[in-house]
Amino acid sequence: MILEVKDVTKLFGGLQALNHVSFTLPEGQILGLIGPNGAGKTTLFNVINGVFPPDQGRVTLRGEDITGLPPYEVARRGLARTYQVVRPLADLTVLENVMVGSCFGRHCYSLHQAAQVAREVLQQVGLVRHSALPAGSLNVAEKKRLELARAVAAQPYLLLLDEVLAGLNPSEIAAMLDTIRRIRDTGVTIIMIEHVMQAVMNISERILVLDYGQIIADGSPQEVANNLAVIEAYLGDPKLAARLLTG
Amino acid sequence: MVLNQLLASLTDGLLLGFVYGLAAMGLSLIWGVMCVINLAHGSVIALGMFGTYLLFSQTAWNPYLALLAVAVVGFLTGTAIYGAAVHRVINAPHLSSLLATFAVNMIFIGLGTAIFTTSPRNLDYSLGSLQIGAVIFPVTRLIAAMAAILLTVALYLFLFFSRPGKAIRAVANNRTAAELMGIPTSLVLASSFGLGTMLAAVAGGLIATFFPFTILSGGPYELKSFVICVLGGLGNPLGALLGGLLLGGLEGLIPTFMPVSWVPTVEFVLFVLVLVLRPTGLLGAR
Amino acid sequence: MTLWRRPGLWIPLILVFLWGLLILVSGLDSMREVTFTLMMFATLAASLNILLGYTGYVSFGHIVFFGLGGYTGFYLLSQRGWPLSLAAVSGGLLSAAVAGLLGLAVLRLRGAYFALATIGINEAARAFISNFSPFGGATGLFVNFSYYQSYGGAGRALWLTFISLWLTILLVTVVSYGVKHSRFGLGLMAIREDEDAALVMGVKAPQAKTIAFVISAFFPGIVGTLYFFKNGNVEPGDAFQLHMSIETLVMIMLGGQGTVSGPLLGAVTYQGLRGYLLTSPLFKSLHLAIAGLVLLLIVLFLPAGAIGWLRQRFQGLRRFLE
Amino acid sequence: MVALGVISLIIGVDTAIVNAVEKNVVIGFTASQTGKLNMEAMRQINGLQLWMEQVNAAGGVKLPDGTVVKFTAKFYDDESKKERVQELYTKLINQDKAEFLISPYSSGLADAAAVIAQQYNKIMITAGAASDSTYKKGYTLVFQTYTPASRYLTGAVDLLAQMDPKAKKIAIIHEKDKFSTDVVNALRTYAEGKGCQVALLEGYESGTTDFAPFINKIPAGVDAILGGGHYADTSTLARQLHEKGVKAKMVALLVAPPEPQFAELGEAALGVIGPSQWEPHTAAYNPASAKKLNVEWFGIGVPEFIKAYQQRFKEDPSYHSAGGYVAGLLLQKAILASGSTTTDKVKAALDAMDILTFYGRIKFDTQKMHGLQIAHDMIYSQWQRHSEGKLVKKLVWPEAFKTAEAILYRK
Repeated sequence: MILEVKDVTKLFGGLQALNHVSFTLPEGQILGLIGPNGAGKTTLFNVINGVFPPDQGRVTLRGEDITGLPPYEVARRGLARTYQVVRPLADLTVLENVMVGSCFGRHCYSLHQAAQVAREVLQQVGLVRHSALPAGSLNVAEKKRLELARAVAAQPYLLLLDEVLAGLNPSEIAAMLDTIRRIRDTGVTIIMIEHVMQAVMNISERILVLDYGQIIADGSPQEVANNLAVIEAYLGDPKLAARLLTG
Repeated sequence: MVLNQLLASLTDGLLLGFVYGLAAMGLSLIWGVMCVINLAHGSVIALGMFGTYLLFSQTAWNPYLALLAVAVVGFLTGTAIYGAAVHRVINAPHLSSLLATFAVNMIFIGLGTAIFTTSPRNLDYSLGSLQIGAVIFPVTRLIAAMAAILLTVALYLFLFFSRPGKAIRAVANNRTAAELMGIPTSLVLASSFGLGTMLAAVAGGLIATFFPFTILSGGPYELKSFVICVLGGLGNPLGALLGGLLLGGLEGLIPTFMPVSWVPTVEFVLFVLVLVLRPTGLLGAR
Repeated sequence: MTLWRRPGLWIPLILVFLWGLLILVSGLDSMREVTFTLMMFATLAASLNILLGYTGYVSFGHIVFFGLGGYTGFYLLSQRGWPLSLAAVSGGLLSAAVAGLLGLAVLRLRGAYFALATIGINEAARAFISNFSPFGGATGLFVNFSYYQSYGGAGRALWLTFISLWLTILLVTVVSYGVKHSRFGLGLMAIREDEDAALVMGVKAPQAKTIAFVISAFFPGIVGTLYFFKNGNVEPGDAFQLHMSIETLVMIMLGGQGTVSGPLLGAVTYQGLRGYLLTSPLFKSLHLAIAGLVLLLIVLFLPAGAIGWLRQRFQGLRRFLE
Repeated sequence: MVALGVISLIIGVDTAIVNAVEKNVVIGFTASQTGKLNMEAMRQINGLQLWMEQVNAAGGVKLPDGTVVKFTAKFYDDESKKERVQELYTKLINQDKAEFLISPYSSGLADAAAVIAQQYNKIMITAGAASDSTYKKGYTLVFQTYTPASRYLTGAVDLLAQMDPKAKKIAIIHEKDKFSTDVVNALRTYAEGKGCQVALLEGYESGTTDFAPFINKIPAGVDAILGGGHYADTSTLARQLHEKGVKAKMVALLVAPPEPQFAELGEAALGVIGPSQWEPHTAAYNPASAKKLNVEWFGIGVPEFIKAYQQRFKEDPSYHSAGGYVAGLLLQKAILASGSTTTDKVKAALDAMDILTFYGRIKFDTQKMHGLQIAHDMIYSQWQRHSEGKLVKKLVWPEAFKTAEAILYRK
């Protein structure tokens, strides 16, 4: 198992953001994490990578307990993530952005090595001709790719992707999915939060559904799509529910 | 004996605390609305002092009447500062607005030095002293404290019960949302800056009725305002009055137990501790 | 990489070296004094830039390290008879140590809160030192004029302080460049751009920030010792002047924050301008207002500073102007 | 005109020499034109300015070799800050070719300047740098016009003893700067030596405006309140002592009370005593008393000085004005006596100097504390109410200068 989340609970004030969440993840999978808005998906990411310590429960990465470790320690143990809202280091160049990922990721590369890794990754995500531009000057799709490149450059065991498809047009989505698959093929395990249902159903080997901080379904895309509890959870959002059933 | 001293010290400290609080309120309001630390605060206080002084000595206005004029001019000056220096950098990193307001500070002090020199001035105005038991204090200080309370109440009523006041609070809460709801945010920001500046200028004018001053005098009050704002919660204008009282109280209390020269050490260590341990302020508002 | 392939380093280095050499060879005392003031502020600005420009933390209390380090160094040489070089380095080390301790606490604060805390620290230090009797309390410490005899007379001593400062500014330039072009520096710049994102990417931000703070505090300690040695005395009022801190910020803005040569250029321009305005009969009384106006225009219309602007405007210059 | 005539007589300018070589001597200094010490410094500049105008108008100083020395002043604003003092003095010496220097106003600034003066072998007259510590540092070219800080307030203790022999309890509130601390340290030792009890000793930061915490700490039954610092803070202290209704037999404060402007405090000035380097009413300084003391009389007379100063600056001179004037006068006398403008010869003349001027007697220590002023006396003045109700300054101590008996502050 690359990741074990056991009985994780997180409270914000009185609000139960995560309620006894437990699941395990074997190596090499793409796991889709879905659920209505406010279900606690991003909070789960934040707990896993150490932004917030959980109030209760444990997180284990490759057999090592990482509960409560600060995010930079978690990153060094081989976990990288992207943000839902892109956060490029605007005044640094695209190359430097990616170098930050590789320098401080799993391998602690020197600047020289990091630059090499960064160039390879930029090649992979198709940003190499923008290397010398300030990251702030990219468009949204490019920023999304940059975000992904930074995470990949850390050469993580486990990659958390938070809505990397949001805001992209269909052809951009196709290209991005292709990139994600290629990353998976290099042996990286991936958890992705996604609202573009068709895409997530398509790419994931397994889907986890979160509602009100609880896991309400866990299984293959088909199983989840036909799960009554899931449909109920999305009933407040009938369009989504419909899409889910046809997906 | 010690009790008398304590009583006298506390009275002095608290009376002064109201005025310090008023000055800090201006700083806190501006921070609360637009997250800008106004480094021209001190020079505005000094200009308030000079405004009152000039009206009093040149036109023989009663200083308290002069304060009204100072308030109006202070408000206009504030909106002008906002328009000239702050508006362009309101969304830039903190350093930009800090330096922009500091530049305004330099301009004010530079011009003030050229015009008024740095000789100390005295507002030669006295209403005598009041004695209650063993405690003696000048009446001007009492009036200043009352004026500070009055202004705080007025500010509270304005912010919570008037339309423009509500607009200010809306902008403070969420500028983008307020803009979308049709509130003219730039106007609101400018007038908040004006209001903050006005409070500082009036506080300066009040201080001038009992302390001598030079064009450089604003600096120490600005530092005190920082301490007060942090004690009362930065961005919480009404907390500033309580912060002022707290500071005034400390300034009255500490000298009873140790040499007065240790007061600033205690004050600033407390300031840093509160910032680090409780950045929302001792009074925990917000 | 060999030195000549790094023009961003050797251009400022050679310029500063030649500048000092020129003064040294000319032997002109008044030039030396003017240059001392310029180099002093340039060193302060370059050291603050490591925290401000690379890490993005705005410190208004940088001068506290000038004061504390200077006091310590001056104490060691005047009361304990240490030689200047040792005392100066010790002053720098003390400042660095203090920064290390303070950093752990105050670097948790961000943005304006950090800026305010640094003001508080400076004022607290000043108030404390003026009550601290081993450092002479409010009246400070002094050396006898005959003390300079051991350096071959006051004239030689002043040249010695100048040369020491010259070496210090060369060192700070190298360190500033070294930090910027290191893995550590990349981490700092990531913190500057987005601290939370940097943390998640694996940058040990609390540690990195503290180290940056420590490095930036080391140099003012040295400069402080040299300055007070040259003055022959130190008083709390001279050691912790908030306005010097803020002027240093202004210099960095002027030249360009986050660049190697920007703070140097900014300091020389600002202090040069001020020195001129101060002694010119025409602007004497208006120098502060004019300096303020210049600063305002820069903040509003040229926020990247001179070097930053050149780098943005002429991409080809990037390699040469760091 | 009268004044000019007097001067030319005294200096002995021979207007018959027309073909004399004229030499222009630059006197350089920095002054706190802006900043916290600006009030005191401006008066001092005025005084020096007046001396220079008079000496030049009278045809300068004539040397034995026929050279006529005239003076110009070159000065910069030091903003009351130490940052640039050394740079500016080096500039004065090297670029402006200043041959003689006058110190910046306060002791801290003067110390920084002294390093430069001594290094370049230039004589520096200190006016306003009263702190004793400057003269413990082994300078050989720094000469003090003022009575040193250690003797500023000791006379007040003697006066107190004379006013009421039983008054022994004193409170000291002083500015925490070099000068005031030097004053107070000497005062404390002296007072305790005379059997006084120092019931309160508190220092305040420069620039303090709120003295309530200090005043509240004054114990009941104190006989005298002594201390202060520089003009701005001391006048405030006096004002707040009055507002707070503090009772004491004597209030003696530094620097501010002798300034004419102090009268603006009105009631609060009444009864406040101030040690002064010089007072306009010091009739004791005249050629006759010089003869009695068996020293040489030099320069302008007291009434002439006052008149000339009033005409030129439209204000009354204070001791800072006199200090500025006498700084120039000393140089003039030393140049005249040595017949030269070279540092070594003028220094020798200053070392040997023992004269009486309108400002008082001048003689310098030539031993351990070289340059320290040892002959000049402090005068204590007090603000009293004139018969017409106006506030006037009366000299109350020492005996020889008395124009009135000291009154009690408030009991």
